[in-house]
Amino acid sequence: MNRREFTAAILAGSAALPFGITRAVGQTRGGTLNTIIQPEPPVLVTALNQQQPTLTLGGKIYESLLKYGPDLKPMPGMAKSWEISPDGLTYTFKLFEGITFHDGKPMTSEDVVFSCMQVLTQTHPRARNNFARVASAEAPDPLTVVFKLKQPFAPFLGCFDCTSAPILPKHVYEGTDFRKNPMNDKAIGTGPFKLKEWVRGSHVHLVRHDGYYLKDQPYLDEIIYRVIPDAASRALALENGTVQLVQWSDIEFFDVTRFKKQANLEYTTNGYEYFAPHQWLEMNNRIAPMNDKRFRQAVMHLIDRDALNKRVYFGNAKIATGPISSKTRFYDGNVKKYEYSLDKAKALLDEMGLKPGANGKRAEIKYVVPPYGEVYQRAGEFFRQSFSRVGIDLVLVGTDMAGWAEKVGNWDYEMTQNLLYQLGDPALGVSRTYISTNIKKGILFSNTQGYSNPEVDRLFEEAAVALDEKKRQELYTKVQQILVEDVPVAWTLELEYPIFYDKSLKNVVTTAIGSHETFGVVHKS
Amino acid sequence: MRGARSAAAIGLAAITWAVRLVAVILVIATFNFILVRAAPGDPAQVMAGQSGAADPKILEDLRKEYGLDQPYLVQLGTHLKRVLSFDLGYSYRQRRPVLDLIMERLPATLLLTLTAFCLALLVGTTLGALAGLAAGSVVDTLFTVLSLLLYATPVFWLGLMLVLVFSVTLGWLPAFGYETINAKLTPIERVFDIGKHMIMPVVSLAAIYLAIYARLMRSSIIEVAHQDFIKTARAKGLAGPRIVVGHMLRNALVPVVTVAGMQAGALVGGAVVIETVFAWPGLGRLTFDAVLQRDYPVLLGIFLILSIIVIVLNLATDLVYRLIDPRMTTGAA
Amino acid sequence: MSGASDPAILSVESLSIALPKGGDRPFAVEDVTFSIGRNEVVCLVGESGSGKSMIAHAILSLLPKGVGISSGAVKVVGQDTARLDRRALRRLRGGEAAMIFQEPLSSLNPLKRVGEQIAETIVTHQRPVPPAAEIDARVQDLLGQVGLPNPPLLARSFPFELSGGQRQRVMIAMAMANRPALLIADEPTTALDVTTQRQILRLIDELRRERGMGVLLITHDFGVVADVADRVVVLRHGKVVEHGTVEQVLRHPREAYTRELIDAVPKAQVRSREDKSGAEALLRVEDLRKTFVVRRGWFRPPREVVAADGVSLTLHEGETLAVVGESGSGKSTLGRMIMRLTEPDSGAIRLGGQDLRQLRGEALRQARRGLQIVFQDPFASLDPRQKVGDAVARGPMAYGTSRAEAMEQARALLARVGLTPAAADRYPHEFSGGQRQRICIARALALKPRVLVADEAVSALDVSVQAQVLALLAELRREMRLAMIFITHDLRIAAEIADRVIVLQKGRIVEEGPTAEVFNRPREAYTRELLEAIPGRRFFDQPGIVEGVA
Amino acid sequence: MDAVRAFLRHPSGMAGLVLLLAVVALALLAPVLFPVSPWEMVGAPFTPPGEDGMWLGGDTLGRDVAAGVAHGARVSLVIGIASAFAAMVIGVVIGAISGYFGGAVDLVLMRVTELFQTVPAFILAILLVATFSPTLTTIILTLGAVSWPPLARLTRAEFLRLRKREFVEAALCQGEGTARIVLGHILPNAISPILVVTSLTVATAILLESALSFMGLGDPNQMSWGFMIGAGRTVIRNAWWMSVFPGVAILLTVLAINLFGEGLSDVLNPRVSRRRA
Repeated sequence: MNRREFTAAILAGSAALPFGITRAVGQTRGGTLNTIIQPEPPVLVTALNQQQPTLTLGGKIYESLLKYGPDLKPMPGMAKSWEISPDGLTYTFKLFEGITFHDGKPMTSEDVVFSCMQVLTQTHPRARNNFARVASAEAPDPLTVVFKLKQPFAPFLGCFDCTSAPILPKHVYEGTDFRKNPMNDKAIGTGPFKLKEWVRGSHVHLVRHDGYYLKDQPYLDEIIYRVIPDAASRALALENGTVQLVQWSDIEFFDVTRFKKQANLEYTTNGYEYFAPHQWLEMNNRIAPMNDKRFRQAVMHLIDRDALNKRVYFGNAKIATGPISSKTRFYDGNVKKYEYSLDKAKALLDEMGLKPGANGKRAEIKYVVPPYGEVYQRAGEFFRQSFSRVGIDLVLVGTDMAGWAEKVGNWDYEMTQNLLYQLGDPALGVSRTYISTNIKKGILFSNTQGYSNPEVDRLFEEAAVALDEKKRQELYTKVQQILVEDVPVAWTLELEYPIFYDKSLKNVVTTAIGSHETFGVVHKS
Repeated sequence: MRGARSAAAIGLAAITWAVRLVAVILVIATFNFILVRAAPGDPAQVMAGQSGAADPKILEDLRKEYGLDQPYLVQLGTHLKRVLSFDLGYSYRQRRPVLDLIMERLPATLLLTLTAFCLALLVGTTLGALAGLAAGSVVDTLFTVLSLLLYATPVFWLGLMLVLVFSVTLGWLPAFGYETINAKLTPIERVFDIGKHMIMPVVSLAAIYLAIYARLMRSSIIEVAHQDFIKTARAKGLAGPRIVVGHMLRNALVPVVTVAGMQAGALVGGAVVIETVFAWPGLGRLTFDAVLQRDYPVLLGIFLILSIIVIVLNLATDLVYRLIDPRMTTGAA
Repeated sequence: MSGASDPAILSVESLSIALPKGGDRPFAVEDVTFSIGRNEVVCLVGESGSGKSMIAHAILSLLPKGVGISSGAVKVVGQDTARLDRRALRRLRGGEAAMIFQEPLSSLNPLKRVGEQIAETIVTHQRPVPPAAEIDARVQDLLGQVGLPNPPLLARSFPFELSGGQRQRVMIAMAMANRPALLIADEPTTALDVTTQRQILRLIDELRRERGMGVLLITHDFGVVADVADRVVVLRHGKVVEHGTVEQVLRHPREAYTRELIDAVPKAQVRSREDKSGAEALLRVEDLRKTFVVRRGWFRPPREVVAADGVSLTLHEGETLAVVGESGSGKSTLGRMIMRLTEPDSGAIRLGGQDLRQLRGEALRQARRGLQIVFQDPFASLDPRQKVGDAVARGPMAYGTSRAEAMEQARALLARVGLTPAAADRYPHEFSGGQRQRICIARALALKPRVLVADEAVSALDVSVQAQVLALLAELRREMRLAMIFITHDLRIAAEIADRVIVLQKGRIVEEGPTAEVFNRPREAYTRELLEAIPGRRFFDQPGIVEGVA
Repeated sequence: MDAVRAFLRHPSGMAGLVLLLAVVALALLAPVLFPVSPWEMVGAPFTPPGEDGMWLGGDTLGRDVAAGVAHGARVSLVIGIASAFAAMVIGVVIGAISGYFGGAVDLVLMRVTELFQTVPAFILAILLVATFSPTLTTIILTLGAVSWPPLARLTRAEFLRLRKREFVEAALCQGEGTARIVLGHILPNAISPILVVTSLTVATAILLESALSFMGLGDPNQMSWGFMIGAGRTVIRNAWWMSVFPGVAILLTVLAINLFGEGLSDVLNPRVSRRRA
């Protein structure tokens, strides 16, 4: 999982809204949308940085070939149609006509090939893995892109949302140092909105891209993203209408209940299906006692995940049953259950010989608190209390992002909290945490806890290349059962972030990536 | 002719300071560099972290790109060379030259700190003087208690309390930010708008220094009141007010000015907290983020700039000091 | 010139000033009566704590908080200052009655040009306020009258840019600004060198003559009294001991106390001394040089002060050598260099064959035994946190004497210098200045030194005490065959005690010789000047005085 | 002894002392008054003051604010005193060396001191703590490291002043060694202003610590006042009590120490008490 997911990882709540874009009558053009960006992103070029805020903003500026519905099925993006060869090796995309970059130059299949095969493979770790599977990419004509894969890769069609495969202008980046290209400040994409000004520490001002290829879109004239580092201030801003839209962790979860009651606000937890944030207590499997399966199972028993959800996440989450989120595909809830039971936990600990010492303590374990805000701090405090009930001392270690990254990346930790996005397909978002081929020292968000099981490796690999959905489901069910038995990490919750927006706004959440979407269709009634 | 002499003296002092400045800059640059590099945490790691699951290739590229693979001495050398040419390096996290980053934040911080500084100095000394003159009176005790309280109040907490009262409860003042964004105001309106946003941050930042200066001025006034030349003035038949204005104030200000100069650094430090509380788009906030992000170039840059600001403020107070006290300019005493 | 007939300019009528509760005594001043007529100089004499300053301050009702006139009255040109309202009082202050103080530096506002400070006085009192030009003229005129060079420049200077004497002149100019009828001078010359003192006293006297002012001069120095006063009021513990003309009081004192005081005044009369220059040389100082360099900022040329410019001297067995000179003459530096407290730039200090200047560390420590010093300020020279006994015993102990033994000696010594042995267990703050100086002497002698350096050792003491300490030193010196270097600004004391005298000026020896010669047949003009300046010399030189008190 | 008596007669000083003793008592009795760990989630989150047995209310996790304030007193005092002590040790050593030997040593040491004074203390503290990960020890050392310069300067000044005093020179002439002179004569006479400033450093240290933990740079295992305010800050609109009470606690403690320190300084040495700030 990665930084953007992490900073994002906070709250949610659930309620199903009808999807699909309202072709509302009397649809009005124009208007300003005030919203929040938090924390302030380092850049707006989504190809270079994939933190949540970067994506929220960049999503308006950079588009990709496809979009994904709430059911995670592909929908037209800049590609109006696509087809896959029966052998699952050739993908052909047809682009819309008249797509232009913000600098007025036309966007062609050349730009797509350049972006995917040259830029992203260097700057975008996730895309890097995806396009590594591509044998060749061609642009036979300006409106056609053809990808040929080395071997079948089931979720390939799931790699073209604007966060995974943003398209950049070839004429700007070709032959330059992508990371240092001065044009990064200009952030030139093809999205419905373009950058007008960015006052660091204050706000980012986007205005409509008049040359946008879809008729009438975007409906809004401008979007203003305010930087408000202080949560209380953010809440205030939403309350008094200074902003009309908040997403991800903008609003602390304990405020959610309060805002649900606010009459002028619409509330939803949809629009996160693609990410399906999945959280767990990570245990370094290399070190005793965490190297003992029974200990890890005991951990599953001793954490009152329901209380965790209520106290720390104020009910804005769902209890996770295993590695795959119930909000995404191939989930199977029919796995071993670990209910909250201190006795069972103690029993397991005793059984493995981790008996209470003279002072009644069984062990002392260092817990690195992820430096991503108070919720992580409180969660840590919650875990510490939970462990203390069975005589295990959890010592919280505070650190900054750098420290955390290094400790976890280099396996130099005992326990920490971690959170992953599922990215619409286990092959993209789940397997990376468990397959032994992804145990890579110094690299975050890989199989850092060091779990290794050949059977699991095999099942994940087969499932990735298998084309038949039913076949994949079987394989994934199997994997889930094995993992839940082994407990490589102690899964805690599936977070459900809220989106609050003013009732006057329409079509805010229309796809599986919610507030990261282009907002071309968003309008005021 | 004394005028000329003191002018020359001040000129010399200025040169002295210029030389100092450069020296200090170099030392501080080195000092900061060592300090920051002592930190655990590989910047490449973090950056990689930023851009999703890092892999060895990207890490390597980054290390090369930012010379992190060079030996420290080489890095230090390049750092110092850059500093002198006022190139503060390039922030890989923000992907922009550090100088730009700092410069766009600097005005906000300067506005905040300088306003707070002046406010504290003016109000502080005035209150202090009044209290000192009325030493022992009710007014005096009142001021003393007030300043004691302010002196003991955590800056950030004061800020929060102000927000609680004036934004949350009364809704009079904006709780955060620097100005109303995109409000399309006339220049004058804008000034007032910013002013409105400034009130709480400035007050909470100024409070503690106000207290310090008030207490200092008070004791200083009392001290001066006991000096012989005040007795002379009375023996001359001067009236009370004349004595205060003509003989006491200037003499009493000397120690206050000195301390004020020394406080400059602390003031800038306080800004970090305040800017966090009030989402003030200044250096303070940038500093904090930079520390959490281990954004070495930015950190080094900020430290340097802040130190320079402090030195300059010291210089300023030193000059003021010279203006107040002729003994300084002629190097006597 | 006695102005008894004309109406008194100042009349103090059975004045009592009450001290705040809990003081060492209920009254600072008790039932004091005297008056000053036109063109008359009255001196208030008394030792510290006699309440003389209190009276001066009472006159302009400048008494400190909590201290007030409890009975009696002070009348200036007929008006009772205690009864005056604020405005009238202000008109009086600096108007009819002006005052100058002991420390001219601290008495002037350091941040204001002296011209402004004088002008201020004029502006406050002259109605209608004269035009600026006229004021400037007056100011410069005044500066001229008090004998300051280049008035225009001076008016623009700041106090710190002037010398002590000049500052006092400025104070006087300020006081004269509104042609006062009464001038109150509170120890106006105590902080100044003899020569300057002389000039200032002259100036005051001249001004008095010109303007027929009444002058109240407060002093502790009978010499000064003898020189300038018409009448004297002798105070003790706030009470008038004796009151009369200079003739009466100084020549034929009625009261024992007065007599003691007058007695105690060193008379600058050289009694015949045996010449010890035959004795073997004990300490040899050869061509000592020292220049103090004051760095002023990075670019300003450093200021250089020459403290010793090739000073050579020899001290013989049992001899007392007086080093006299005015402030800044480098006499103290000389003493400190001999003690190795200040590093000379060049030269040699030979004690018993070895050159102290070459010694370092332990060797130096050992050498120090033979050389001890007594400082000027008895309050600063004892560690407030160290018992007197320890202070004395430390020395011997540092050189290996057992504590018991050292304390034994300490007690004996304390007794010898005139303190009770019990003093050993008390702390310095429990002793008076005189006693402390005795302790310091005991401490110095504890190591049985061969040379004792006395740096202004009695200058800080009242005359009576001064005399006693001097006597003590004289005795000890004979007893212990001490050779002594006696550093002092007061030639009278030198005359009293020294066998030989060295006169220093700006780090140079201007004259050297047996005391008698130097005093009776001075070769150098400067020496003559100094001798001239000795207050009351002429008066006391007249024969008969000694019998007078005997 | 007279000093003690004088202090007893010093009203504000006594007020400070009493208040301070109260805080100390609270710190000592914390485990008795609130046996349950202040981290234990004893009630419902956001419990307002007075409800279900928490008279200062509960925090975001339903922990007793009162317990937090009580236990926080320990942390604040420990950190304050320990770091002030550290600062004193560093400051006195550097100041003493600088002041007694003077010359080049003095020059170098004072430049270093100036350097430390030029870099804003709080930002330096943030950097140090963030660098060496916040634990009780690192925080104490850090605060010590940023608070020593004033003490060094003061000590230096005192040493310069006393070194030239006649009684010290007399001791020298009496053949006493450097060590004896420094420890036996100079230090004892310099100590009282140093103690005064140290006592005031305790106050500043407490403020600095609270600011650090407020910004999330405190020791996560210590329930400290700054941490509580920081945690309560975001919810200040819904739950004022979480940030108000700890804040008051800091205010009172710092106030107490300042009053005490100033009383001390008035009694021990008016000279310094006038210069301080």
